[in-house]
Amino acid sequence: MSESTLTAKDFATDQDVRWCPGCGDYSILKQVQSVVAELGRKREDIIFISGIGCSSRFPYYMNTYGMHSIHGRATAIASGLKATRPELDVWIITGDGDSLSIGGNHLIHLLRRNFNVNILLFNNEIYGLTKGQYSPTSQQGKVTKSSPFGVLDHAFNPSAVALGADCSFYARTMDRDPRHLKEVLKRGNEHAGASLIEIYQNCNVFNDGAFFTFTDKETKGGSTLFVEQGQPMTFGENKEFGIKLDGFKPVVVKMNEGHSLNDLWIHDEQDYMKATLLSRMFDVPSEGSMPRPFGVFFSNDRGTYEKALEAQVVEATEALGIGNLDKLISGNHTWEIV
Amino acid sequence: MSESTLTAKDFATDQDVRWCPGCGDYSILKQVQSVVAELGRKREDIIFISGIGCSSRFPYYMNTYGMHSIHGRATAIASGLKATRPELDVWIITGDGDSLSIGGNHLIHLLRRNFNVNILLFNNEIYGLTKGQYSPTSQQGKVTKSSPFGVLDHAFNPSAVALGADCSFYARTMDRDPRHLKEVLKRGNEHAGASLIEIYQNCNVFNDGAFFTFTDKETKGGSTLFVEQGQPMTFGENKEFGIKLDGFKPVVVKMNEGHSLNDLWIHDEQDYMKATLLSRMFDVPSEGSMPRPFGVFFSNDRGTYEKALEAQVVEATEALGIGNLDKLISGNHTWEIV
Amino acid sequence: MKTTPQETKEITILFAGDSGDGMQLTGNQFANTNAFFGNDLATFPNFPAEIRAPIGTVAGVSGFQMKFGSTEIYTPGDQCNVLVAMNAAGLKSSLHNVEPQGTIIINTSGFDKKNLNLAKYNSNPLEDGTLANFRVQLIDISKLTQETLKDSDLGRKETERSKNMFVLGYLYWMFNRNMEGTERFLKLKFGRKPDILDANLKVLKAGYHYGDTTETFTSRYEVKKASLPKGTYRSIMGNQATAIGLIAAAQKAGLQLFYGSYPITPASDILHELAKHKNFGVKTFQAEDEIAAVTACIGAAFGGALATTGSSGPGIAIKGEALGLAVMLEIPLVVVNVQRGGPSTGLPTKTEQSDLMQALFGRNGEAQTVVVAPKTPKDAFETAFEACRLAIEHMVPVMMLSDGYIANGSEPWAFPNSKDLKPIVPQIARAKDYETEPYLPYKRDDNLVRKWAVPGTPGLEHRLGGLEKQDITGDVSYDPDNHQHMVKTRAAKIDRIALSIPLQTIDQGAEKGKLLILAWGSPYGAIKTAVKRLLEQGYDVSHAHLRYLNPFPRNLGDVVKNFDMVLIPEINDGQLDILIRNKFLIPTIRLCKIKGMPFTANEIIEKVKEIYE
Amino acid sequence: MKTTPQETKEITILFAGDSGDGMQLTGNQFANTNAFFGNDLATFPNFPAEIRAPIGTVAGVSGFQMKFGSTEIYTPGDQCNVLVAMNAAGLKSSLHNVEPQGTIIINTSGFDKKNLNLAKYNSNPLEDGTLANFRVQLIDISKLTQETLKDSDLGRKETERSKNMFVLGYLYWMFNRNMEGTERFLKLKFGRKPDILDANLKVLKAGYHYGDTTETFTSRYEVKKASLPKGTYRSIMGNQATAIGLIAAAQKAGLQLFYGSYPITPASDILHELAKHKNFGVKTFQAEDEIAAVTACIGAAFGGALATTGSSGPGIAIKGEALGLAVMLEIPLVVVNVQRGGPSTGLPTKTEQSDLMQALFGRNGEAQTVVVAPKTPKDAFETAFEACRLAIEHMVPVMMLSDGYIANGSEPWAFPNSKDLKPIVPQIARAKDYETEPYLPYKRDDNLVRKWAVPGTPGLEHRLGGLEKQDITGDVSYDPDNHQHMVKTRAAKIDRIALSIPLQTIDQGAEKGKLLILAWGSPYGAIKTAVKRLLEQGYDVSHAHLRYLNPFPRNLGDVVKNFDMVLIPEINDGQLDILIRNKFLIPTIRLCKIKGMPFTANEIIEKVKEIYE
Ligand SMILES: Cc1ncc(C[n+]2csc(CCOP(=O)(O)OP(=O)(O)O)c2C)c(N)n1
Ligand SMILES: Cc1ncc(C[n+]2csc(CCOP(=O)(O)OP(=O)(O)O)c2C)c(N)n1
Ligand code: SF4
Ligand code: SF4
Ligand SMILES: [Mg+2]
Ligand SMILES: [Mg+2]
Repeated sequence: MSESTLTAKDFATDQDVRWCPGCGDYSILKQVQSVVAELGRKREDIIFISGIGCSSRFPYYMNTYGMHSIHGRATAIASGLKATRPELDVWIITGDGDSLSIGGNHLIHLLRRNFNVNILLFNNEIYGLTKGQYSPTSQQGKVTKSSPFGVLDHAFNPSAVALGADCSFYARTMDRDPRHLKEVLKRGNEHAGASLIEIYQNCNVFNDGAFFTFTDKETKGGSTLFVEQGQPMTFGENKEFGIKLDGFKPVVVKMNEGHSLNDLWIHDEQDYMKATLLSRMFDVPSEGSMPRPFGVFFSNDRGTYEKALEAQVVEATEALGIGNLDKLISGNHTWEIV
Repeated sequence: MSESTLTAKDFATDQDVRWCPGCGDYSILKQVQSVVAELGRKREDIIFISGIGCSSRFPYYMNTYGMHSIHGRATAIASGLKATRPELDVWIITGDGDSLSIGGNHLIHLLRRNFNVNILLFNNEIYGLTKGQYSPTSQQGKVTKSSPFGVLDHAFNPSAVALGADCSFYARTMDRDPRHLKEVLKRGNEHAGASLIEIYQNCNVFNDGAFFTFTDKETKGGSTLFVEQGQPMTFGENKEFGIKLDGFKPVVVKMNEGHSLNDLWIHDEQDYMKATLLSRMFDVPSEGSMPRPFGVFFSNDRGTYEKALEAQVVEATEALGIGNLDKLISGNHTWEIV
Repeated sequence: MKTTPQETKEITILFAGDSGDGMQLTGNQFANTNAFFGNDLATFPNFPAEIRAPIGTVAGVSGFQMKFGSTEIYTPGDQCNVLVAMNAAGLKSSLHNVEPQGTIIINTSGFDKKNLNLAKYNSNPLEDGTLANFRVQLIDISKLTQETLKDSDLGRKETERSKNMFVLGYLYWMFNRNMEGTERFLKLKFGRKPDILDANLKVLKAGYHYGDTTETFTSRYEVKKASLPKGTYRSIMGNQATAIGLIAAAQKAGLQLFYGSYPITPASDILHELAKHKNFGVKTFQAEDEIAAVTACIGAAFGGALATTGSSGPGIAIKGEALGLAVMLEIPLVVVNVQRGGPSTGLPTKTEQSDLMQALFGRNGEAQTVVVAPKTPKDAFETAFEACRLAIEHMVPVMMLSDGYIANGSEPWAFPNSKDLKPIVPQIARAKDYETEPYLPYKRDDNLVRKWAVPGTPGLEHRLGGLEKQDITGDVSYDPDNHQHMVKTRAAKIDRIALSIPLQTIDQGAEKGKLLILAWGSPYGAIKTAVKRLLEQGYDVSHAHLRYLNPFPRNLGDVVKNFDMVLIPEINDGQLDILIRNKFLIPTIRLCKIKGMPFTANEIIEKVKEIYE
Repeated sequence: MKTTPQETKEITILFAGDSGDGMQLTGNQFANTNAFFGNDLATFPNFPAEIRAPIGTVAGVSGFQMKFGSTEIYTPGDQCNVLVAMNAAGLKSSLHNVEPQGTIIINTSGFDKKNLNLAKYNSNPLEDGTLANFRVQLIDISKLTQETLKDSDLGRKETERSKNMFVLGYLYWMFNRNMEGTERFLKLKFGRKPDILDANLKVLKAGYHYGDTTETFTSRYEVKKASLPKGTYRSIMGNQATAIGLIAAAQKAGLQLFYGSYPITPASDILHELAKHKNFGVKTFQAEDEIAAVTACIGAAFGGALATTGSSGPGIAIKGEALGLAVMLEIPLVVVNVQRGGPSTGLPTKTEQSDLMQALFGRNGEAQTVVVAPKTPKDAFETAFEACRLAIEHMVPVMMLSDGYIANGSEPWAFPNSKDLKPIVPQIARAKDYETEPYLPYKRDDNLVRKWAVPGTPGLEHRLGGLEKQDITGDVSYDPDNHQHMVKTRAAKIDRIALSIPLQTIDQGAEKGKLLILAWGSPYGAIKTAVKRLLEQGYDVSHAHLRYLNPFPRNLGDVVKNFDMVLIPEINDGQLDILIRNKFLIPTIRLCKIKGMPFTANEIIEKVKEIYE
């Protein structure tokens, strides 16, 4: 089968998709299938690796190589795979519990090492598979099965965690905006390095509506900010608001009150500090709060681990010659018994 | 023994101190013994918990309660202790490997939860105890036992990791500046919340001189920046340099070239973005590079986990009444067999 | 009433429907009502692995089996007398389990073309003779429900949701039970949604009246009260009993209860239950992973709390290193493993007993812990309590091996009065006892137990750690002889527990004889039932059931040697078997079932008969 | 030469000094020179737990023991014939180990007041008669070294550092050995520091000449060449042999070698060694922890590499869950456990065999792996190679149990030619084999081995995972019967390996008889030596040594049943013992030493004699 003829359908498997009806995972699956079809990679060169969670069943539904592994370890598994098979296209599927609770350490280490993989973090602010306990991204105060009196933990801000770990690419998108989702997936895939893509995903069984403010028609305009490289920051149903920078502080302005696009904060994906500022626009939505940014916050080329490793192998081989097994076994110092 | 009479000596134990002669750990031990003596806490209310590593032998040398636990888990152990015994004064001793390699996840989770503990991170950019492998803070390219051709991993920036995990207090200091070390330890202890104190520590056996640029008399002035709340950023042997902010970019200026103190960046520990900027002043020291900042980068009061937990217990008790064991055992629905 | 109830001693009933059909709730209500009426019973919920498995498929079937009766009941039954099938998939997945001539109640609207397809039926089993050997009752439950509610304002989806109440009402009629309990339950549950409450009550009654007024069928049952021991009873599930047992132990010991855990099926409900009881001073801590959970416990235990953690196989696997630390520190720690099908993620919603060897050996070095196991849901209370007692009084980590079957099963429980629970005496070192002599952390009493000096106690400051310790002083020691001494001492400390725990008794059958069935954990009920029947049939068979797996009761050798043969049934590949063969050098007969399902009494009976052939 | 060398068959010599005294280097040089000369030998380094333990104390002593001889040598010896004590602590820690009338070479400057205090000597052992029963040679090595270098520009600290060369030179004289090897070594080591090189060479020679010219003593030894089998030899340490074995296996299998590891004593040297050989395409990955190390291996194995990981007990403990995944995935994976004293952090620099049960059972569920163990440093090469072969050809995880004693010990090795190594044939699925039939991931061959389809192979796309899989298709399956089938199949796959591995042989002694010593791992040398002597003394004793611990060789039952008694010596509390008793239902005799130290031959001999009494 020539790669150019592949369509989204070619990436579907014969397995029944077993998410709850209405789960946000369906939309993400659809977009991923459609994106990989457009990438022009051969099906056999694509691998999906996941941990455990509802989202982590994903690989079963992708007709590529795949592994549904153990909780929290997909990132580490992918690191080993990528170190040995740098030419493969490796996608990691993980949930907010899988990647930020039990798997937090492997995630930040993968990010700093900068393996060239795509990490899709399905953030539904809940543990779906285990039926509704709070996750590290659940809001403080939230009542869940394991927090009948409300969550005490201060939630992680995934974008801030990623930037703190020197990630080279971070973007945020959502299950309910397929166009944006697809666009961001493509951008992530293009990036040569670890791409962390946080996807707001609705768990309609255990945390229904966690992101409705950002996804519902009525509220979306005023509460979301879609950032684009080189573009001024505007939002609102009719782009009637803009964001200016007052020193280090972003300020919302009304565009019809004499503010021009030129005054606004222009998005620059290469700017770590500004990406940090975006990551900090993380209020719980309320009257007068900052909008929540979506899109590519940060993108920075800084060399991947697997390339450096390959280069070291080449270097070592040049310096020492191709390894000779008999020489290795005999060592430098032998003697004869005759 | 009344607490007011305690001196540093009262905190020494009868155990032989078993670090290599010349190790930076000695100086830290000395300052810690002296600081705890000044805190006015009772000896029995102080606990030192460590993981595994050279630095982690620390508790044996503190005449308080203590635990030398397993690799990477001191933070989690302290969390359980603090959750149940909020009134105790808990100190965590950890190395760069212990806290950022195997223990990375527990560290960031402790930081976000904000238990009121003091974390002393002995950063020597090496694995001391296991005799000289690279650590997550070792510089790229460094030749160590496990990287004969140079380290491939991009190093963690501990301050950035901490800020990304929403730590509420971060400070950097060094073994060779006892006065500053002591000052910072005190500040960390005063902070009600998780205080992460990164201490540059010389491992004179496996990584001698890693921080000499910052600690040696000759180079220290020009390569270090000691930040102080409300003070302008100046450095140099005679404070002949200052740092201005050009937008988001710090710029070094010479004070005698017409720049006044008023133009300089004034340090504000409460400002997360500026703390991030400090954390990013992380060049490998070279001609014309930014100085490395020391002191308290960030300090923010945001309520501790253990207090919230206590409050929840009180609330629950008020709402439900003090738990009655027989009622619990019988449940709400019983019947008689007669 | 057109039919004469047929008196029956025991009924096994299975509710099978879609995950969304409310089978668990229906089953639980029916169980509670029967329990309240005075039957003995046992239940067995059987979930699909998915949160919401695909509607209408066999994979999506949620089952709830129970047995109740006027006799003592030990298992949720083998073959069913009554099956309630809400849809085609429910029938398909359960039919093989129904006794010949058994009653099958069918919701006909769950057998339309779509449902038949989803269940992969080629022809309609209601029509093709599949059910010829059963007493079938076809009821269009969905339609009857809709009609009952035709005046209501609720939407179709909501009315449809109450159809399980129709079934329940109908069963109450069929078994002549009172609906009050369920009515009370509904009022509590839907108190704030009067229209939904109203609908449910109406449908419940409609179901009852449907039985009363239609003339289409004839089988009605009468299951009399069981002659259970006198007392006050409640219904209890295994995980709930475990949670309450932990709280009870903390209260009796006068300690703060700390439960550090990371959610995992089928252990999470312990966390959920404990989290509700903050008013007992219980502190639950949902950690970032299982390693953090158990090490947080080590911190809490060092601080003087009753520290407990719970998980299932995969989570227990990564706790191993920390358990070794707890062994070294000699601190109290209780670890509950609610076992599930393994290896790896395995069968997360299915039951298994395959972590016994992991409990004993899943750590580096010679690192023994105490291991105990409950045998039934209610026994989980006593076992959890006992686990805490041993941990606290002997300063050791204790592993409790529950399993999915116990965790989710329920039974009536003649619960104890708190004052009758054993006292628990923590080995706390007080400052006043050390005014003249120093506190030596590893100084031991006759049971080889060291004293627990808790931070905050002046003068008792000390340092513990994972490096080998010198006995008595607790200092780090690399001394070769001390190491051997300490390995032996830690083992001996556990062995001495055998001196104080009860002797092993025979549950049923003679003390000596031909065949002993020796087992542990959840197979209890099936074996109990089987042995009862076998004894009635004149077989020479006895049953001993182990609560203590390490150390073994000190008379266990005598017990097994009183029999010519020992049969060991386990829901694993023979793990207790290894221990018994190693310890007593006797040949054993294995009966291993590794299907994610509990034993049935028949499987045990067959095996025994086969042995006697 | 004023003294006549005394001919001796075997010499055991122990170097004991401060961690900074260079004892390991001295010992290794002496060993290499003797090996090169033609002796057989075995070495045993014994480090302190600290990086630099406090100078001058017993805790800070670094020891290096070796035995060399003109006979075959299997252990580094029990009692020492010669002790080199560089300071008082060195003497104190080792004196009990010296044979009566043994030679003790003493650096007198290490016995000043400060040193005596640090070593906790109340009076000076050189003067108080402590050494009356030994042949003592007092040399002020420090002073002689300083004098040798009095014209050098080096500072006192640096000259002091070369004093170990004085000892070495002196020993070369004493044993009449050629210094060339060491001279060559020094040139390589200090090539870039000519003044230090010069100093070392000078001091080395000074030591030699000191022996030659002084007249103060009389004992000089002649140890002739051993009549070792013909061949080319090298000296090899266990960890090095392991590393080379892994590389050799990868080369023979035509696979990329991936080693994912997290440093831990005493396993780290495998990582260090492998990291040097990137020119073999070896990729080493220092992971953030052991879980990442082993799961990275799982990724690499899925990708088609020979994935290997190494650690020690505590690190292995947290790999358990991931090993369960590897069992489920049925992929090749080699895990080396270089065991050390446990439990918990235990005795990190000391040896132990206490992780056997963890290797077999340290995971949730029924999750068998293959377990093999080397018996000596050089045997680690063959065992590592065999571990890889089994993993690759049988698609299973394999655990190799080395230990600290093997890891750091060394011996001469008549190394093989690479072409004589067994071939290794990976079970790779090729696209062309699946043009007409689909690739079914869990379809098996006669050995029950599935095929390995590697990403990048068109048409063979498939998904694996930790949930129970349906046999043949590899789809997720909750089917009860399939689960039992799969548990049994995974176990049977391992059992079938017994069909192709060698039968168990008797190492020494008769095939039938009274007493069999059955053992595994590093006690080999001590048992070998002991049995040799016992046979010479006419005892009826045989020795069988297991490389394969799971599965056992298929004739093991016959082997053990040929003896009236079975003695199992282990550096643990009796773990192989459990397996043997369980498997064969025979009583056994345990000999457990849990002191962080290897067995001595005498300990074995004494136990056998005791049995025969
Ligand atoms: C070692 C281990 N611990 C716990 C679990 C149980 N578990 C499975 S998935 C999960 C969390 C799922 O949450 P998330 O990662 O957010 O995924 P979601 O289901 O929400 O997509 C947990 C706790 C497990 N499988 N393994
Ligand atoms: C589970 C486990 N893995 C590995 C080790 C080995 N180990 C002990 S300390 C250490 C790293 C020490 O480095 P660091 O934390 O930086 O402390 P330092 O010695 O430099 O003070 C390692 C890898 C261990 N003890 N336990
Ligand atoms: S539980 Fe939530 S996340 Fe999981 S499948 Fe259902 S809706 Fe989706
Ligand atoms: S190895 Fe380094 S860190 Fe460890 S004690 Fe020695 S000098 Fe200090
Ligand atoms: Mg989630
Ligand atoms: Mg370090």
